[in-house]
Amino acid sequence: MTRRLPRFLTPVMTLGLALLALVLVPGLLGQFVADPEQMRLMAGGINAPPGHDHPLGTQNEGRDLLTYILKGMPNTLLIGLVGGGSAVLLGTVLGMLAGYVGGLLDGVVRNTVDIGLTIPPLAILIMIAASFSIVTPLMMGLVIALTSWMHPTRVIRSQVLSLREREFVLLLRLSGASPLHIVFRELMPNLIPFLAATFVNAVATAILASIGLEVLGLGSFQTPTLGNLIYFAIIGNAMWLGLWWWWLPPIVIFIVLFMGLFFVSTALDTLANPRLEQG
Amino acid sequence: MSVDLLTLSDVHKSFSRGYRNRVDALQGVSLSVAAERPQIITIAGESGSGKSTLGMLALGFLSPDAGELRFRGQEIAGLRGQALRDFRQSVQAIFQNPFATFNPVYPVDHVLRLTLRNFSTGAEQASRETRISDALRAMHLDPALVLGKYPHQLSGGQLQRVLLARAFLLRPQLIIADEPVSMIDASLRAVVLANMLELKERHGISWLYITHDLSTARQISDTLLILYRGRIVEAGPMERVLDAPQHPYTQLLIQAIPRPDPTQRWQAPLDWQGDESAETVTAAASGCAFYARCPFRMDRCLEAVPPLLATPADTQAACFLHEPGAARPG
Amino acid sequence: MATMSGQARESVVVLAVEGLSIHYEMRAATVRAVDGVDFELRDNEVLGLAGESGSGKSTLALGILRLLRAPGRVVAGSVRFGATDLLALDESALRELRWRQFAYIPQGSMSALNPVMRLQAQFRDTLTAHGERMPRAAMHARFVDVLQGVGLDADLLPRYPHELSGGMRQRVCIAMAMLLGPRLIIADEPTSALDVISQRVVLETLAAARKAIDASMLLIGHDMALLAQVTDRLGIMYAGRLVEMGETGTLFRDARHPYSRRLIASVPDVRARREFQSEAMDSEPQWPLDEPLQEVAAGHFVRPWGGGYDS
Amino acid sequence: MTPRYLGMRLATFVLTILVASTLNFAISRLTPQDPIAALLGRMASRGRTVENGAEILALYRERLGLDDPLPQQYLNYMGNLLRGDLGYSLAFFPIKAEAVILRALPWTIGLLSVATLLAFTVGNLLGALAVWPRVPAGFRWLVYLSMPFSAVPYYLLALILVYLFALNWSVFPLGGAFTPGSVRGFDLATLGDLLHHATLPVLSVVLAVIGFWALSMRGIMATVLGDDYLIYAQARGLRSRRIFSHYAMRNAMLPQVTALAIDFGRLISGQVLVEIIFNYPGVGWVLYNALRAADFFVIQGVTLFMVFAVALATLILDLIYPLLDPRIRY
Repeated sequence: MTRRLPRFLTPVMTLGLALLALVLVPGLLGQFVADPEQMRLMAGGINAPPGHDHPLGTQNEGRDLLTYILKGMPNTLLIGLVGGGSAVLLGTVLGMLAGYVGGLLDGVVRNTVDIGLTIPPLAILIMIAASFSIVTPLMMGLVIALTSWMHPTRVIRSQVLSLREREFVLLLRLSGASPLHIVFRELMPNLIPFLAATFVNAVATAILASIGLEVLGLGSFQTPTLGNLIYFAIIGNAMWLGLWWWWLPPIVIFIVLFMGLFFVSTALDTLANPRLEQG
Repeated sequence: MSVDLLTLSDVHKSFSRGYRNRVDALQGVSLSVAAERPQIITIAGESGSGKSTLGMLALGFLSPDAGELRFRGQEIAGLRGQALRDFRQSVQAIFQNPFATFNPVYPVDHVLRLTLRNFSTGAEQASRETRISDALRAMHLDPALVLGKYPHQLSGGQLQRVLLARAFLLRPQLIIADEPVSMIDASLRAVVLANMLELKERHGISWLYITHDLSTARQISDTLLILYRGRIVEAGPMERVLDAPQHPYTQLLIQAIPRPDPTQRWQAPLDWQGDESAETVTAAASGCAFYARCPFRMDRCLEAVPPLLATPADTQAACFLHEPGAARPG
Repeated sequence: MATMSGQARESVVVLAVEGLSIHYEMRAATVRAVDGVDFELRDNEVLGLAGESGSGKSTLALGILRLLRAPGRVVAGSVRFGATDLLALDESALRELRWRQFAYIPQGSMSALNPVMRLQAQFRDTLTAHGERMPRAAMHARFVDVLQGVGLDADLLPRYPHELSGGMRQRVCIAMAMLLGPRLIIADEPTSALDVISQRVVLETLAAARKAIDASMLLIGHDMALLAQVTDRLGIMYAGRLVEMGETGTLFRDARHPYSRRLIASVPDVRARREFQSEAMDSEPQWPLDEPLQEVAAGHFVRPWGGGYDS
Repeated sequence: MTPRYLGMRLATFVLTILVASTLNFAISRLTPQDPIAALLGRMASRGRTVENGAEILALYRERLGLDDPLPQQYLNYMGNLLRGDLGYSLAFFPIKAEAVILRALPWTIGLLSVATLLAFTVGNLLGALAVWPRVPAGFRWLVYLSMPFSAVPYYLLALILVYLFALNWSVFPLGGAFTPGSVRGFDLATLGDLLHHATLPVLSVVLAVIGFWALSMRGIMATVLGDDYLIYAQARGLRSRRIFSHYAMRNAMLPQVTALAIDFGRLISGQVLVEIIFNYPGVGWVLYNALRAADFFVIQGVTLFMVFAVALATLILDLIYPLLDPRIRY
């Protein structure tokens, strides 16, 4: 008497979760063991290669890179969660209402989304970041959400549209169910794997956008983030000076993180749409 | 004079598809369901005849472009509050695809409980479980085999009967059934049809049975309406319409239906006038929609849409052949 | 469409299926879609296979044609076409036989034709795949010929599939099957998506076209009334097995297996009202399926189910 | 294609540009202080002084007419845009911003079109072959290996490529579009030099994007493989290669073309960042320098260029699409 659910922990999902854990565990807990003193100017030698005192070496101002990474990762992750989370939240509410209620609301939402999708978010983000100064990861996340809610809205709306045509929604209306009940109690549970996949993708998009801004030098430099680290490495000519310990670790972390998110979202997609399983 | 339960008068409905297409689903359909005497009214038509649109209009899920739909004399579009609840309680439905009529994330009884919760008074709530079990038993379903099951664990026939039980919980006066057996295997189809008949005979529930299948209509209906391209072309008591069809379209339709008997095989190919050239279709736009396929077509049929006329078989047919003085087909 | 059984008994076997089993092997479970099916199709005969959804009839057709998609797989049995074992052929030899020797009429005419290709190009592809080299005009004449054979106009050739009605598309598929004059036609529910009138027209077209080239036909369907109209012999499938097989007339008059009886009894007739039971059938009966088919009369085979034959 | 559809599509194009440029205007006016002052302040806080800061500020105020009422400012701004006048580059005064961008444009367009075409073609082919029956398993693994790259942003990939192929092994130059000081002409040597410099930037886009296309193509192809027209083509004895190209790929490409339009924004944004890493003299590099020098009008111009390029690409793909899919008739 169980629901027919495909197995949750598929190999792809396991791989994705394992890769995420590899980043998330040190990323979330490392900040508590890191010594803030090591972030100070001249905490170690200048451009010191990895060694006993500085496992990931130091940069051109003598700051310890491991400490910077441990302090920066929570900020990067926060940007992703806030950016992706708010975009999906906004997209879910707008997409569900537009899809279910239809009419004028749907027309406005659909057209706004269609136009918004053809405007590259980075173009708007650059203008925003060049005009205002973004100081906290929270702000960065919210600003990114402003430019990335269109995609979640669009995909959730189309899912609701296809569900709405199903006969079970007609039957619920005949059973006296209110629109709110139908949208949130009946349609929503059907969309959970789908929403989860959308959320994971939105987190990846938000982190991607934040690195884009930070690499352009438009990040908030008061707070350490991995994107800022790469920007400083580029500015500090780390590449040409052969200081691989400066730029390589954040990139490796990003690669592991993005692959983890990618595998998890692929696995969630399969869960939401079992037809993809073959092939 | 008593007020009819449901009346449609001269209902029109069209849909626009894309930039250019406009599909006229219904073009002036009238019918009424009497309140006092239970009956099964079959609306039969091919795909594209507008029969499903008619069902959606009658349930209040669509509103007509022109014409009126009334429930006990009140316009359906204007129903609010208690009047709307009364309408929902009195006019229920079952649908074509029983597998899509349940929310896959809940057990099948979820929607039965929901129906009771939304429609019954506090005093009735206590007996909810008993009422659900009774309704299932009335559909010859064992509650123990159904309750708590998810949709994919039951057969199409069982699911359709659970849906019948759900409608029956409300003791409606009319159930609108759009192709309720077309997706159910033949060997289980009879059970659903028998249930429908039983609900009429034992519990006084009327049916609007919407189907493309005249063979099943034969088994249960009292009245038969034939729909062709959005218009009723023939109407009357079921047996008379099927045994002595008066409209050329109905005649063709019945000839085309295979009989399940190898000794009753088709003798000659169907007399088929498939003149669907663009000129013919355009010419017939203001006249009879069946002109392009009709073996008896006359110039007159291009000029006006034939109204429903009385026939010798005591039915009505929308064909000029039944105008007083016209030469009738053999 | 007279019954051919008298002559057919003595004539050549075109297709012989023996012990064919097809399984869908999935991670969670193995579905035995077709399970040890045997039958023979004779020269110039129309054999019907009837069954409800899930009976394995369409899988059987795809298995014979070697068109199964993963995870479906033939796990046992043989399919002999004349003297050739179809299951043992390599891809290129199989490709040579296809269409020239046996053609297929699919269920969904809606989706069987390539939606982005004009009809004439799809006809042309079929000819050129079989090395038919001829001038364009001759090729065109051939297409016009087969189209007229199914009552369609040549002006359809430059059209795309979506510009045709369902009945027209299905007749295009029949014309396509006639292109190389095959010995065998396998038709899988060729009219199931059509309206009643188109259904009769298409079925009559198919029967006439088959007769014109003296091909044998395996006709798969769920509609007993349609099968009653056009088949010489009929097999009843249930849960991947044949439970009964015999001449169509015999089967409708004197079906033995309870499933066949129920299937035949449940078909409504537009001319007559039947009495039917609303009780029971809560849990569907399961019949034993492991004993081999027995011949209860000449050419009439029934799978024993544990009851008497004369119930 | 009806004139009406064409008109509506063009209107959407114009509307997109209008919305984006209005946003651009609005954002720069919403700041509590001048955007220029903010930028200059930020530069200063990072220890970089911008020469002639005061002069720039004055120029900016005059140029934008900051003392005019807001609607007037907006009209001026839109009027200037319409004439293609983006204002003066503050860093290369008195060169105009549009001249700075125009000079960089060919490099970006060249790089972007080569990379997109290459990635789109190879990626779709790989993805399709990954599920095509009778393709060697080794090949299939190649495709699976390419997929994780799609999760990695190109500019990060670019950094690794530079490190490996330019710094460590010196196979390719570190950056730029040509060897400094070389004489450029229409000859093979120049072409070789250009290709040599373009290889790594193109590769970093292609490697990342191939995986994306391969992955989505693999999903589409998996469903196409079970489609009736494929089974029917196989039943007719068509050669595998013909089925692959004219039946499977031809249909599976349709959603990919739509996806290309949607994905173009991502492509162009990634491209901008890749140029920075390779010191490639395209608009991305211009933008980077403009950001460092607080060259406001150039920044604004580059973002408008990005919007325009994406809107134009979408428009073109939308107009081409009905030619690819005969079922679409607008």
